[in-house]
This record gives sequence, C-alpha cells and structure tokens, in this order.
Amino acid sequence: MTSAQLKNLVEAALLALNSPLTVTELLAMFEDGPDKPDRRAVRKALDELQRDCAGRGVELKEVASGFRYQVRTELADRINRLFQDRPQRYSQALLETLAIIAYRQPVTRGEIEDIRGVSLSAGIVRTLFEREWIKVVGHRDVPGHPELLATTSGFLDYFNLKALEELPSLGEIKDLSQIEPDLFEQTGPVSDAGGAPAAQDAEQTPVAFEDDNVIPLQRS
Amino acid sequence: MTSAQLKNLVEAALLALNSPLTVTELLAMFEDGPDKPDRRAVRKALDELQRDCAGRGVELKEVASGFRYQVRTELADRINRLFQDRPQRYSQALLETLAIIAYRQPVTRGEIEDIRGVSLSAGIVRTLFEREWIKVVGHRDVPGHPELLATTSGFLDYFNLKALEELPSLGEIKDLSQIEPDLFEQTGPVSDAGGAPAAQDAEQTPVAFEDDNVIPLQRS
Amino acid sequence: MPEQAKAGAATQEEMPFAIVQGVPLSEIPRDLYIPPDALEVFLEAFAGPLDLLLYLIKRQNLDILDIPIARVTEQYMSYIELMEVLQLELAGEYLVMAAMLAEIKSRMLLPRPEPETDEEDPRAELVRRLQEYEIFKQAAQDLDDLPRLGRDCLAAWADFPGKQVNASPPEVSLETILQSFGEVLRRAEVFSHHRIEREPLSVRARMVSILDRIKVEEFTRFQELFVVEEGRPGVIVVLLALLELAREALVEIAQNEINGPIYVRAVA
Repeated sequence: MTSAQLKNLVEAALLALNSPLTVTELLAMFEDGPDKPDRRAVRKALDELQRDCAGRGVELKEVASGFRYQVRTELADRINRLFQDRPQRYSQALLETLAIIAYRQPVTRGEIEDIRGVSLSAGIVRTLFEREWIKVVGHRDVPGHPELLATTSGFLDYFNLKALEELPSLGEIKDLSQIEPDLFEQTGPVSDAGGAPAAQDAEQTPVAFEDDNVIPLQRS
Repeated sequence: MTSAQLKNLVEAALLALNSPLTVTELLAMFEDGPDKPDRRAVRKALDELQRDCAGRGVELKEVASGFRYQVRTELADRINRLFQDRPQRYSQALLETLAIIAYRQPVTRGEIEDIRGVSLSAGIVRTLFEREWIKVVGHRDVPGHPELLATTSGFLDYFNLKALEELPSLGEIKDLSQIEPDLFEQTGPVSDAGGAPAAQDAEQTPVAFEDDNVIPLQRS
Repeated sequence: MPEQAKAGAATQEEMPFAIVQGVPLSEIPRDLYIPPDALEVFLEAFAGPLDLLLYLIKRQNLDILDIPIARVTEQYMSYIELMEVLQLELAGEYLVMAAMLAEIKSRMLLPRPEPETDEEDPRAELVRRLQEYEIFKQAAQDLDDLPRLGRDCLAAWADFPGKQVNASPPEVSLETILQSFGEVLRRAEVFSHHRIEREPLSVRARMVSILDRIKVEEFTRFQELFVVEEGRPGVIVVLLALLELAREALVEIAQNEINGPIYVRAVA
C-alpha cells in the first residue's frame, strides 16, 4: 500500500465513522502481515491530512479519544441556518421502541425486534441514549450477552411521572385504542397482513426516516 | 464572499449535515441581499469540490435528494471492519417486493402478490415503510380502493441513484407465440398418452429428479 | 431459441445451466444435495411456489417456454408430498399452484385439435407468470448488487462542534407514547407468538432498580434490597422482582451456610 493510498483510507475512515479514532483503531482496518502499515506511517498520513485542511472549512483535530474531522466553528452561524428550518419530530419506530422499553424493561434489542417484527436501527437506540431516556442495566446471560435496556429517571421526569407504576396499565391502553380508533390510525404507517387500514396511514403521515430517528418535517 | 469562501462553506455544510443537500437548500445559508450567491456560484463550488475529490478516498456524489460526500465504494470493505455491526442483509422476499414496486410503480399489494405468487407479509411492507423506501401515492379506482405504492427519493439515495432511470434495466417477457409444444411430444417416440410420460422423461434426462432434486422419502 | 427447444435431452448437458459472472456453468453443482433435516430451511429459501417451480425448471436446464409439464408437475408434487409427510406448514399458495399444474397437465393430455386452431396452449398463463416472476427475481438480485448506503458507500460526515440550533430535541407527549404502544399491542396480537401478557409493572420497575443497585464484582446483602418502610406489599414486590431476576438469570443469589446471610450479585 502506497502512502497515498493509506492517506486516502485514513481520511475515508475518519469521515465514515464520525467518532474519534486512534491510530490503533485505524490499524484495525488491516490484517496482520507484511502489508500492514506501521504506526508511524499512519501518524504521517494524519499529519498530511491535517495540513491538507489548511484554508478549508473542515479541520482534522486530535481530541482525547483520537482524531476526528470537524467543521470549523467560524462557519457555525451560517451552517446552523441549515438546521434551523427543520422542525423535527420522532419517528413512529422510535416511539414504539421507547414504549416497549418502558413497559417491558429490562429488555434486550432482540426482544424489541421480536415484538415490533422489524430490526432495530442503531440510530434509534443512540437517540434514546442521547436524550438520556434509556440506560443499560445489565446483560442477559445468553450467547452474546445482549444489553438489557431500561428507562431512566430522566424519562420519568420528562413525562412528569413519579414512578413507572404511574404509566397506564396495558389494559387501559387497549381500552384507549378502542375508544379512539382514529387517533391510532394517525400514529404511523402500520400495516398488517390482511388489513387495509394501516396502509392508509402511511399516506396521511409524512413519516420520514431520516437518520432513522428524527424526522425533518418539511421533507416528505 | 469569495468563491473560495463559498466553496469552504459548501464543503463544511455537506459534511455537517450528513444528509444530501440540494443547491436550493445550500442557499438557505445566506440571507437575501446583494451578497447572496446565485445558484450558478453554488453549482460551480460543487463542481470544484467534486474535482478536488479526484484521487481521494471520498467523493462528492449527486443522489436523488441532493449532494452528499461518501466514501468510495472500493474502500468500503476495509472501513466496514471498523464498524461493530455488520451491514444488514435483506431477504429475497423483501428485495423482490421492492423491485416490483420500483419497476412497476405505482402498484398495489395485490399486484405484487400476483407477480410473486405469494401473499405479501406485513413485516416486509412495514420494513419498507420504515426504511422510508416506499410511500403511498394514491388509490386504484377498483373495489376496495387499494393503495398504490411507489418508491421514494430515500430509496434512490440509499441505492446511490439519482433517478429511477438509473436502475438496471428489466428483462423482457418473451412473446408467448414462441411457446414450444410440450417436450414429451418432441422427444423420442410418441408414447402412449396415458401414464408413461413421466417415467420416460426420467430415463432420458441425465438429471433424474431422484438423485439430486428431491429427497427421496425413504432416505429420511 | 429454436435449437434449444428441439434439442431435448440429447444435448442438454452442453447447454449452460446458468451464467455466473459471465462464466457459463453447464453442470449443476453437486453440493445441491439437501440433507433431510435441512429441508425446512431449504423450503424457506424459496420465495413461493413460482420460485420453487422456476428452480425445478432451471435445474434441468430447460427454457421456460418449453416446460415438460408432466415431469415438472410430478417433481413439484413430490415436494408438496414431502412437506406434508414432514408436517411442515405449507403456505396455501403452494397447493393452489399444485392444483393449477394438475389442471394444465390434464388439459395437455387430452387429445388436442389440429395446431392451426388458435386455442391457447394450456401452459400459456403459467409461462407468462413464470417469466414475469423470473424477471423480477433477477431485478431483485440486481437491486441487491447495487452499491448500498452503509454497505458499499458510507456517508462521510464531520463533527460539528458549533451546532446550536435545534438544541431542544423534538417534543413528545406521554399520550403519543401510549398510542404507539397501543399500536404495538394491536399488531402484536396478530402474531400470537408475540403475545405481550399483562404483567405487574411494579415488579418490572423494581427489577431495574435492583439491577441498578447491585454490582458484578461484589455481593450485596439480600436484606439491603428491601425497604421496610414500604410495608408488606413493597417487600413482596422486591421479592418477586428478585425471583424474576433469578429466573431470567440476571442475578445470582448465594448463601454460604445454612441460616447464613443471603447475598445477591449481578451476573456478568
């Protein structure tokens, strides 16, 4: 591998992962062997990439947990305007996931997938963690030791609850759905095998799935 | 604003947002006024940024909903090693359903079922909606008013396409007039119409089904 | 392709069985033999009766336009019978196809009028469907081969430390969450194996709070987990939570000697 190829790969890796990477982590891209670059070569690639950023809108910065590309803060004002006109809301998938965690805790990702019948996107879980609504409380003792997810006190605070016991019981929820069927049909694109009703919803709600978790409203 | 500044800003914006941006969207960074660059200037900045990617590990690509930076596909394998979760695989049933929607859109569930010869599972449709790959675009004016499904720009973005026309071309149905007479009438001496033909075939063809086609019952 | 049609069995072996990445394969891979216990998996590999039928036709190197209906029907029926013998749950569509094949076969066996009459070949509809299905099966494969975001092309992004707007994330009401869960429940009822039974929430909540308190490295005294002030119901809930945690193998409960103190710790 030439040093130019190595540099390309390092740049691409840092931009693809969007989390700081150390030299050691970057080296995980290569199998052990004579072709594996050494730390010095990676370091050199990083130096060059850093220099390449001179005069650009992004810079390669070394932070505590490694290197990452970041947008220069001088440009923040203008770029922030791009976020501005994007009011957001949570996707149906995220809300359902949160509800399952609330009622079935502690619960693993796999169990959530079983209940929803759809695989769980990493973005949803990340968003829930970022909002500090969920936490890991342990690991299930099965192969893979999946994490057990539960809601936090922050979740209770946000929803103005003193304790989980204050959440309505499942029976009450079912009643609710019988009383106000219209409300439920508007909550998302739910389709089921025989049923036509669900499909209709999809049209009504611009349920976007950008970033898996948060939806910019105006783009449908 | 100099063209170099504009270029920096466009690059930074595309990297900061992590969703494709159109020229119009990029222009939202500027207030209306004499200093606001015109579309041509933004377009030029994009062109230059695209050229700057030559020989690098990332490229600036235009997909259905705008421009995005992405890692060159040649490097994806190595970089994927840095990710914990493997990219998802989709079932044949899901891909077939998606292909029918993509090529036959707008299309109803019933039409998809007719083509595939099996009923459409709720999970597949839900997954496609959740991924934001399909949407409802109307209803067919037949009894039951079934929904018409079509693909979204998110679908094109995901498959790295700018427009539906870029999809691989579809095979063609051969003219039914080309249908050949049944094989047993052609091969070998005409046997007595009754029960024999199957046995006769088995004898003639090297691929006897017992050997490698169907598991004979007595073996199980 | 007239030659192919006339060729029949004699030249069958020379014709490519399939084109894989430009290389014609004229032999069926030997590893296609399916051990009986893998049958279920094997059948699941078929996306439906058309897929199975297409497989039977393709593996004999036949063109869809000249299906030897009797042979294919027989083979198809063998699969169906096998599935029934093994008591595999058979989608209704497979039986519908079996009936269709049987009907075509019987019509083919009837003495037919002279070819100049424009009566349609009994196989015509089946051939049309098979062709159409095959086209989309291929299209699905092509789609799968396209570069895909997150697999072949990775979106490039940079951190944005200056990001300020939308610091307040989307608002959600509890009602919305409840509606979402009602939706999950409604859907879950469709699938009986996804049954969500009613369970006293307080036990679940207590399970989490216990997990929060105990550690993997050291044992926590059993008694410490109970809050006497909560009275009898509170104590019972804690006990139930502990038992449930033990049942789910999330905690380990230990007692070194008879009547000695009981300890609890998290399972690593």
